[in-house]
Amino acid sequence: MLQAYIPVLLVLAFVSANAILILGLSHVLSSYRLTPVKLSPYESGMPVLGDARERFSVKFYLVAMLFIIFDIETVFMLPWAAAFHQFVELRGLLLAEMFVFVAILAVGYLYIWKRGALQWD
Amino acid sequence: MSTRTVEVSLATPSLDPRGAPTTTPLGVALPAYEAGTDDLGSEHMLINIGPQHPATHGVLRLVIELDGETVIRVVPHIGYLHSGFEKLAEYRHYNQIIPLTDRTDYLSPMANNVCLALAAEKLMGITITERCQVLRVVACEISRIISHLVWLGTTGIDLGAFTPFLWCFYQRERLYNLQEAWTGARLTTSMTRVGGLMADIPDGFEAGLRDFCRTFPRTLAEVDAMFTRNAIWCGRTQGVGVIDGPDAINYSLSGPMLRASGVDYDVRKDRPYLGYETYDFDVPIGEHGDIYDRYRVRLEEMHQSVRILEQALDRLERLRGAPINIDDPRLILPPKHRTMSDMEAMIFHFKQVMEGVKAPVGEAYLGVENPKGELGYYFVSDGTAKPVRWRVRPPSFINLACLPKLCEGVLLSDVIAINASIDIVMGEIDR
Amino acid sequence: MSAVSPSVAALRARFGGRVLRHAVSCGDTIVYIAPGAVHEVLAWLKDDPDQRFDYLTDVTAVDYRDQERPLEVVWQLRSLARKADLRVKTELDKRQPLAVASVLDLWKGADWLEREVFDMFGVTFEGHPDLRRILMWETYAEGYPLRKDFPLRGHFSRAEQTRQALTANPEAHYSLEELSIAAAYGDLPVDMQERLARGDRGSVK
Amino acid sequence: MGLTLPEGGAGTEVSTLSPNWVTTRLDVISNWGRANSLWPMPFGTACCAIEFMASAASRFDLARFGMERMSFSPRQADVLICAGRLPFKLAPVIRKIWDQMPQPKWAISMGACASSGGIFDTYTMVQGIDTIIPVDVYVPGCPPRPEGLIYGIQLLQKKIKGESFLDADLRTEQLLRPDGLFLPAERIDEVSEPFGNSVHQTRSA
Repeated sequence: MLQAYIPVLLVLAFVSANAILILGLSHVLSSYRLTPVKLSPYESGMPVLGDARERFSVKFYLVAMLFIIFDIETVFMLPWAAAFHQFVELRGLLLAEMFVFVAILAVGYLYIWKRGALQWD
Repeated sequence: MSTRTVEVSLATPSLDPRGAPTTTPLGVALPAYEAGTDDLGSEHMLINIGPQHPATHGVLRLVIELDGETVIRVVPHIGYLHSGFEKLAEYRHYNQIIPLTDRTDYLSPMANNVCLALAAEKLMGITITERCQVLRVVACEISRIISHLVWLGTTGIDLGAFTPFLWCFYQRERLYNLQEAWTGARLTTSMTRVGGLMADIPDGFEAGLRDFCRTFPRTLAEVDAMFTRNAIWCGRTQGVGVIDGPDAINYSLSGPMLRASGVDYDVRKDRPYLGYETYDFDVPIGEHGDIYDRYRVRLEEMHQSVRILEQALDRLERLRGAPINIDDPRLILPPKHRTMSDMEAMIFHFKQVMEGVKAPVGEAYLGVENPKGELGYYFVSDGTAKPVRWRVRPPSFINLACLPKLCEGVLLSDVIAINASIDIVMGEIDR
Repeated sequence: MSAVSPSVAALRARFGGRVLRHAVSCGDTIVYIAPGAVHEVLAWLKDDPDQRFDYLTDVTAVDYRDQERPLEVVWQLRSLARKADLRVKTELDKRQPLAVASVLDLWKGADWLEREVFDMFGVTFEGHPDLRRILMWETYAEGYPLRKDFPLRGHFSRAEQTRQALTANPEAHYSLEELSIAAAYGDLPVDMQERLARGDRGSVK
Repeated sequence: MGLTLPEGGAGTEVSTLSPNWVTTRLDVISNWGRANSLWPMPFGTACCAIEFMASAASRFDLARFGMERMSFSPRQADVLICAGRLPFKLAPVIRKIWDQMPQPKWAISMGACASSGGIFDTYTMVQGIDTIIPVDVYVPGCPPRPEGLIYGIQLLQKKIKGESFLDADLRTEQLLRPDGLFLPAERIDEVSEPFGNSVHQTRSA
C-alpha cells in the first residue's frame, strides 16, 4: 500500500539532495575574501545610520493577514478543481458547494472593506 | 513612546571667517525636532537615496526620513560633482571658456555654447551676422529636443516603462549624427566663438535635418499614445509634486517647471534674443503644476522646436552663402592660408592666440531659454582678456531647491517620480 | 537702450542716502546700496505696487583681482509683469567679517543661492535658518574656493586632500539635522555619539 | 546567516599547484564565462555617463558583449565603470563601492577626467581615480565615443581571458593603507602634478 508514496518520497529526496548539493558545493569550493567594509550594508555608498530591523507600522501586518485569508481560499479551490471532473454525477452539488464557500468569504471581504482596513493612509 | 525633543537652533553658521569648520556640538546646532512616534509605534527611518543610484539622474543624494512608506522630510545633498568651473574660467580667455560650457549641462551642449557667445558679445557690444543668428537658433532647438528626449527616456525608466527609452535614444542618435557632422563631436561640441561660429553647416546637414523634422513627430506620437492616456502613468503623475503659480515664482523656478504651474514666462518671448520674435511658435502652459503637466509641457515643447527648426531651415535656404562670422579681425581668426601670406593677418592671428580677445571694463548678464530653464551667464570684466567672474545661473540648481517642499508627505516612490520630473543635470547643479 | 531704469529714481526718492550710486553697463542698470539697508530695499522693491520685482533671478558675489576693492554681493531682480530687470549690489569690506541680511523670507528661491555664496565666498547671511556648505562637504577646511586669494588647486597637497576625503569619519557625510533625527531614535553608534557630543566632526587620524 | 570574518585575513591562500593541463582548461572555461557575462556597475557621474547610456542603448548595444544586465548594486557587479569626473566629495563613495564588490572584480576608468582629472586641474577634482581604486583599463576621450568604450571593454575581456586561478595576488583585496590612502602620499602627489597646458593655468590675469 505504501508503494503509492514511493514517487513522492523520491521527488522529496531528489529535491533536498539537489538543494544541499548546490549550496554546499558553492560554499565549499568558492574562496571568500571578506573584509569589514564588504560586510557593511550597502546604501548607495554612504555610511549607514541605524539598521533595517526596526519596528514597522501595524498596517503592514494587517494587510499581510488579509492577503493570507484570501490566499488560502484559493488554495482550497485547487483540489476542488482537480477532482471536479471525476465525480461526474455530483457536479451540480460540487458547484453549488463552492459558491457557498466563496459567498461566505465574500461576506468577510465586504466586512473588511466597509471597516476601512483596505484604506492605506 | 515618549516624545523626545532636541532643543537647538541651527542659525549658528558652521564656518569661522577663515573658512575652517567651527566645532558645534550636536546638542547646540539643530532645530527642535519632535521625535514623536504615532500610536501604532513605528519608528522613523533615515535612508540614503545616495550619490550612486539609478534613479537620481546623476550624483544627487537624498536623505529621506521615512515613517513606513510616507516621507516625512527630504534633505537633498549636492556638490558630489562640483568641479570648480567658475574658478577655472577666471584663468581662461573668453573663447577658451566655451569648452567648459559643454561640460556643465552636458545634455544641451550647443545651447550652452550659444549662451556663452551671446553673453560675451553683449559684454563686448558685438552684433552678429543674420546667418549666424539662424544657425544658433538651429543649435538651440536641436539641443532642446536632445535634452527633452533624454529626460523623457530616463523618466520613463524611473516610472517603469523601458521601451520609450529606446525610441527616444534612437531619435537622439539621429540628431547626434547631425551634431557630429556639424561640430565634429557628439557631446562636447564647443561650436560657437565670440562673434560667430566655429564652422558652417556641412552639405548634407539641411537635408538630414528636414528629414528628421518630417519623421520625428511620428515617434513623439507613439510616445504620446504610450504615456498620455496610460492609467499607470496618469495614476503616478497626476496630482503628485504639485506647486502652484505664485509659489513657483517665489521659488524662482524657470522653464518647463514654471510653465507647468501656469506662469506664462518664456525667455524667448519675454526677452527675445537671436531673432526669436520673428519665429512663430507658441509656448505650452500647464495648469495644475504636477508631474503630468510638466510631461505635457515638455512633450509639446518638442513639437514647437520642430516647428521652429522648419522655419529656420527655410531661412537658411534664403541665406545660403552669407558670412557666419563678423569681419572684425581682432575677434575672428583670419583664414589659415592668408596668415601664411599676409603680414597683417599673421599679426592678428598671433595677437588673438597669444593674448585672446580683450573685453571692455564692465559686466553683462544674459538669460537664455535652455531646456532646463533660464540659463544665465554673468560676466564681470576688468579690461583684460580673462573674466574676473563668470557666474552661471543654473536653472536645475534652483528648480531642485524646491524638491523638499514638493516631497512632504508623499510616498517613497513618488519622491523618485518628482525628482525625475524636475529634469536635473548634476554637471550644471554642482558646476 | 542704455536708458537708466526708472526704479533708480524711485529708489533714491524712497531711500535717499542709503542708495549710494547707480551705473549702467551693457544695457543693464546696477544700483549700489549700503550693506545695512539691503533687506529693507529689497523688501520694498518686491512689494511696492509699481516696482513688483517678484522674481529673484540670481544671488551671487564678485571678488575682484586687486584686493583693495571690496567684495560685492549681487542680487539680480526681475519683474515678470513689467518685463523689467534690475541688478542690486552691495559692497562688503574685506577687513570686517563679511555679513549681510538674508532675503530668504522674501524669496524662497534664495535658500540654496545664499548657501552657495556662503560656501564659495564666506559671506554670512544673517537670518538664514540653515547656513552651511552646499557644494563642498561641511567639514571642508581649506577656506572659500572662489576667493581670489584661494589658489586654483587648493591649499593642501593632493595627497592631503585625498587623505582628508577618504578618512573623514561617517558623521561628516551627514548634516547636523539628520544626525539629530538619528540621535532622537538612538540610531547613532556609541563612538559617533561621543565625537558629536564633543562637537568634533572633522576627519580623524 | 551572517558572514563571519575569517581570522586568517583578507583572502584565503590558493594552493600552489603547478599549472598543468587540467588547471589551464579550468582557467579557459571560467575566464570564458567571466569575460562574456561582465555585469557593469555604471558609476556614472558626468558627461561620460550620457555616452555610457548611449552605448547601452539600441544603436551601440552593449548587450552584444554580454553586458546587458546593468547592476546598480555592487553585490552583483563584476566591473566598475567610472563614467565621468570624480570630485573629492565622491572619493569615499567610489572607494566604499569598490570594497563592497565581490571578487573577481575589475575597473574601467572611462574618459579623460576619470583617468587623469582631465581639464579639471582644480581644488576639488581627484586627478585620476587610480589614486583611489586599482584600475584595469583606461579609456581615453572626452567623452570617449561608444566605440571607444566598447574597445576598452574588449581589452578588458582580453585581459580576463589571460588570467589564471593560480595567480594568487590577482584576486586579493587591495584595501586602504593604515594612513588612509590607497597609494603612498608622494606617489599621489607625483601622479597629480600638473602637466601640459594646465601648467600655464596659474596666471589668473
